[in-house]
Amino acid sequence: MSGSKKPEADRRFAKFGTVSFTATTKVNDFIGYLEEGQVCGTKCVTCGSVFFPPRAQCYKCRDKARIEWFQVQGSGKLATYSELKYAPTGFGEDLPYAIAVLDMGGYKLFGRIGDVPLDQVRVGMELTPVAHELPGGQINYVFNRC
Amino acid sequence: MSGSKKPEADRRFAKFGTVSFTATTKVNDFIGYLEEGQVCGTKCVTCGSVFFPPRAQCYKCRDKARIEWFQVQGSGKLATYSELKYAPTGFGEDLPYAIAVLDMGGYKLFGRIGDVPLDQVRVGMELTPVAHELPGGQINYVFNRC
Amino acid sequence: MSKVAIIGVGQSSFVRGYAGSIRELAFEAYAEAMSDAGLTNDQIGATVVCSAPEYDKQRSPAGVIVEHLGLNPQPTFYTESLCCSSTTGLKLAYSLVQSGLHDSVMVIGFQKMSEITSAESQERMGRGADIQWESPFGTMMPAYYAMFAQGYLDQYGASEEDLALIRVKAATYGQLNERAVYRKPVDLAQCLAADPVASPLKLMDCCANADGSSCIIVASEEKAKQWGVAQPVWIRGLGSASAPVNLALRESFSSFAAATEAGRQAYAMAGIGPKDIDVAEVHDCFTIAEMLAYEDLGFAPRGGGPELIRAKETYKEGSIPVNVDGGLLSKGHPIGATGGSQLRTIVLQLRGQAGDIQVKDPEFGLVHNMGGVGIYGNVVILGR
Amino acid sequence: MSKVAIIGVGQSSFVRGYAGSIRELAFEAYAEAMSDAGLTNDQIGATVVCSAPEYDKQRSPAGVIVEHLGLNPQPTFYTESLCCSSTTGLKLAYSLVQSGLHDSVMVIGFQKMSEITSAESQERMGRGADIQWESPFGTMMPAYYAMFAQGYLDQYGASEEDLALIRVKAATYGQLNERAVYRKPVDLAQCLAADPVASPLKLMDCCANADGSSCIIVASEEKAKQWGVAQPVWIRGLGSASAPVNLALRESFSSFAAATEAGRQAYAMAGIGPKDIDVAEVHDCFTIAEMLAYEDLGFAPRGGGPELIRAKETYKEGSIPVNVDGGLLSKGHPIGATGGSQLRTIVLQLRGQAGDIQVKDPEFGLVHNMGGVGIYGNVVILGR
Ligand SMILES: [Zn+2]
Ligand SMILES: [Zn+2]
Repeated sequence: MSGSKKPEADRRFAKFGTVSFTATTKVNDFIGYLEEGQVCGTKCVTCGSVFFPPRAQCYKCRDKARIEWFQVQGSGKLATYSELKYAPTGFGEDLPYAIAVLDMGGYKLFGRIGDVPLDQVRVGMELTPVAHELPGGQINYVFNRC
Repeated sequence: MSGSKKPEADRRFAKFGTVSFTATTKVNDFIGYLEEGQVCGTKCVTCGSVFFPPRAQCYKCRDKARIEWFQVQGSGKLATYSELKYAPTGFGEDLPYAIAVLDMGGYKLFGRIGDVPLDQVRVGMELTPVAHELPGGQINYVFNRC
Repeated sequence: MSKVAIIGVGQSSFVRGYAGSIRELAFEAYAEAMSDAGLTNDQIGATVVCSAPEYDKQRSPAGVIVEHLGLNPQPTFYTESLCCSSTTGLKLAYSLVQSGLHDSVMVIGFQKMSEITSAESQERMGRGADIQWESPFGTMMPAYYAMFAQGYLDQYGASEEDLALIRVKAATYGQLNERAVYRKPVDLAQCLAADPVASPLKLMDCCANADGSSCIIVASEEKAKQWGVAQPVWIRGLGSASAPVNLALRESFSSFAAATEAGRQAYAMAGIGPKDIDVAEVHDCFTIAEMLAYEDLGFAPRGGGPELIRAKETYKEGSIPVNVDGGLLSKGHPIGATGGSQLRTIVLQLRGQAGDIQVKDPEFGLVHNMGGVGIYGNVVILGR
Repeated sequence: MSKVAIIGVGQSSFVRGYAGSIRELAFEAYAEAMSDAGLTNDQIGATVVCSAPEYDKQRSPAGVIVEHLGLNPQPTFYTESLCCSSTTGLKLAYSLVQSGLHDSVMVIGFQKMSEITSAESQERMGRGADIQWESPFGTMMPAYYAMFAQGYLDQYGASEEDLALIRVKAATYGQLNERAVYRKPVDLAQCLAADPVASPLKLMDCCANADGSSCIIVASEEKAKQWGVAQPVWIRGLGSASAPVNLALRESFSSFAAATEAGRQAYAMAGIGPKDIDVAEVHDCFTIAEMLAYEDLGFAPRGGGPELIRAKETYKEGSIPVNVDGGLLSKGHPIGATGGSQLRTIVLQLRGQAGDIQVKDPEFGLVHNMGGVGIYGNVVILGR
C-alpha cells in the first residue's frame, strides 16, 4: 500500500474523532485509508515490528527502517472497556458511550464500542474494528459485532 | 493601614491592567488602595523588609512575619524602558506604549510610562508612580512626570 | 555510598478553591518545612519545583515561586510527571545531593487546580491521554482507571464491594486528618449506591480535586549531622519506571507494569522486601488504584488484594497499614503536591510524630506514587 | 570523583512548520544521537525530556515521546526551564549518572512552536512574565530584552551598530549551517534599517521561532570505556543559578546575575578560567543577549563587549570564537531543543568534526544557555 504525502499542508488528521487535538503527523495516510473504509496499521519490513497505532518511524531500525501499511483484518477479543456517564468537553452529545481495548493477537486497538448495546458488552467478546463516519465530516473506528 | 479581606470570593485582582491573568491573591488590597489613588507596597515589621510588588508573606520571618501596607511616595529614577511596536494579544489598542522600571531607592517598580511623550523618555529621568484608570473598569499605575 | 536524608517536611491544607496565588500556596508548605528543619534560606542549595503545568495561568511557575520564597540565586529544577511529579522531584533531589552537586535540595510540589475554570480543566483532562490516538474517542481519567477496574474485577472475580471497602477505610482516617478536603464518614452502602461515573467506578471510588502544596527538604548525611538534625529519615530505596501512554500498548489491565518495576527497583536498592514495610502510602486516586498497588508492591499476591482489605490488614492495626492518613480519596489530589504529602506522612510516622494515626514503632515506610494511568511509577522506601 | 561523558549527539533540522508530530520530531534527533553513540535502547538507563510545555497540545509530552522511541520501561524525567530546558536536562542527567542511579541517560529536547496558532502563541508569550505584576502591563519577550539593551547601551555608551555586528557575524556562519532556519547573508546596513520591534531592538536583532529537536546521550566513564566510545567528551564544569522573574527585583539592567553566577560555578568546577575556553556557544536569542554573555562569562571586561565584536575576536579566527554555528539568530530557537543544539555544536568541535566551522584544536568548549530574561542561567564546560 502507499499513499500520497503532502508535508506542508497535510492536516488530514484533524478529521480524526469527535474532537481532534492534533493535525500534523507523518501517518496522515491513516485517515486516507479510513475514508476508504480501511483501518490500517504499519509494519517495519526491516525488523518485522507491527505498529498499532501506526508509526512512520521504527526505533529498532532507525534510518534502516522500511515502513509499510497493512489493513487490520478479522476480529479480536475485548480486553477491557468502560461506559462513560460524563464526557469531556466536546463529547457530551456522544453520551452514553464506551471506550475499550480490542486485542487482535499481535497488537491491540484503543477505540470505542460500536453496535453492541452497552448492557451486553462483556470482556472477552469477539468484535471487529470498522471505519465509522461521524457528524461534521469527522471519522473514527469502532468495534462492532462480527 | 488595613483592608477588608474576603478569602472566598475576592477577585479584585482581575481588575489589574489592560488584561489581567490572575485574580486570586492574598494582596488584593493593593487594588483597593489603587482605586483610592494610592500605589502601595508592603513591609514586614518583624524584619524590616520592604516588598514591591507587595507580598503577604515574608520568607525571612515566616510565621513570625507582621505584614503592613505602605504608600509609595515621591519620585524615582527611570532605570530602563522599551517602547513596543507590537503588542501581545489584548494590548493592541494600547500601542504605542513603553514598559519601564522605576528605581525608588529602596525598591523598584515595574510598570508603564505615563504622560511622557515617548520620544522624550530617557534613562535616569525623575518620574512618579500614580494610579491610572483604564477603559472597562480596569486599573493600573503609570510613571508620570513629577 | 553516603546516605541522603529527609530533614524537613511541610504541607498546606488541601482545600477547594485556595484563596491565594500559587506562590502564596507554595509558601505555606515551604514555611512549615523550613521550621521543621530549622533552616534558613542560605542553607538550601537548590530547589526542585513540581506540578502539572496546564492547571496554571503562570508559565514556568518555578521562577515566580523561588522568587517569592527568597530562594534566588540558587538554581531551580522544574519537573513534571503528572500525578507523581513530586516523587520524581525527590529522586532528582537525591541525585543532585548524592552526585555531590548540592548539599541540600528543597522539593516543592503544588497544584492550584481552581486557578482555571472547570470547563478549561475538563478540556485539559482530555489532553492527558495520547492526544493523537486516544483523546479523539472522548477519554477521561476516571474512564481509564475504570478500564483497569473492569479488567481486574473480570480477571480475579473481585467485586465492586471490594473496591468500596477501600473507600470506607480511607474515610475512617480522613475524618482524623485536619488537612484533608473530605472528612465525612462513608459507609459501604453509600459507596455502592453512589452515582456511576464510568463503569464500574462510582462517585465514591474517585478522589476529589484540591488545591495544595507540599515541601520536602533533603540533605547529605554530612550536612544532616552538621546541622544537628534530631531525627533524620533516610532515603533507602528509589525506583521509577515508565509504560506506554496508549493502552493499546499495555500487556495487562489488572496491574501496572511501571509500579511493579519501580517497586522491584526500590526493594533491591533498600535490600528489603514487602514484608519489611511497616507503613505505606499508595496512590489511591481511585479505589482500584489502591487495590492494584497492594499486588504490584507485593503486599498481597496477584488476585489477593480483596482478601487483604476484607481482613482489614491495611488498617492501622493490620499487618501492613496503608493510607492511614486518609489517602488521596480523603485528602484530595493536588497533582504536583500529592507525592510530597505522601512522603511527609511516612516521615512523620518514622519519627513517631503521626499522632492519632501513628503505627507502632515503624522501621521502614514506603511511598507509591503514579503519574497518569500507570504511565509513570515511583516507589520510595524510607527508613529510620 | 569519576567522570561523566557525552557519548552521542543528534539534532533535527530547525524549520518553520515541521510536518509531523512532536514524537516524530523528537525521533529525528534521537535517531542521529543513537547512531552517533552506536547504542541500542537497552543501553539507555533513563531519559530526561525537555521543553516548554505551553506550546504543545499534548499534556505530559515525555510519555508519548518515550513510548514512540521505545524507551519504556526506563524512567523518564521531564524538565522545563524555559529556553534553557535542555541544559537543565544535562545537569540532571549528569547527577543521575554521577549519583550512581543510572549508567547512562538520554536528554531529549524539543519544541514544535507551530503546533499552536500564532495568536495562541502570542497569548502564551504574555504569560511568560510574572502574570500577576508584569503581564497586565502588556509585556513581550523582545521588549524585556530591549530593556536590557537600553540599560546596556546607556550604561556603557555602546551603539545599536555594536549589536548589529553580532547579527552580521551570526549570518556569516548561518549560511554554512544546513540545519539553520535562516541562511541568508545579512549586512550592517540591513540590520540598522530593519523595522523596530521594541526600542532599541529591531527585527534583525531577534531570532526566529523554529521547530526542532536535539538529543544528548551521557554515560559514566566506566560505560563509555566498556562501550568503546572513540571520542568521549567530558562534562568538566556545570553551573546554574536563578534570578527573580520580576524586573523590579533585579539589581542590574546591563548584565544577568544568573549567567554570571552560573559561569563562576562552572569555571570553579572545571578549575579553569575564561581564557582557557577555545570555543563557545552562547544564548543569542537577541543580539544584546550575546553582548551580555561576553561580559557575564568574562570573555570581555564589563563594557568591553563592543570592542570584542568590533575586533572580530568572536569570529572563527578570533581569540574566542562564539556561535560559529550561526547561533540562535540563524538556527532559530526551538525552546526546549536549543541547549541540546548548543551542546552538540561544542561536542562536534571538541571531536574535530565541525566541518566548515571547525576551530583549531580546541581543548575546552563552553555552553551558555539562559531561560526567560535572565531568570534561569546554565553554563556547561566540556573538555576532551
Ligand atoms: Zn524496524
Ligand atoms: Zn520579615
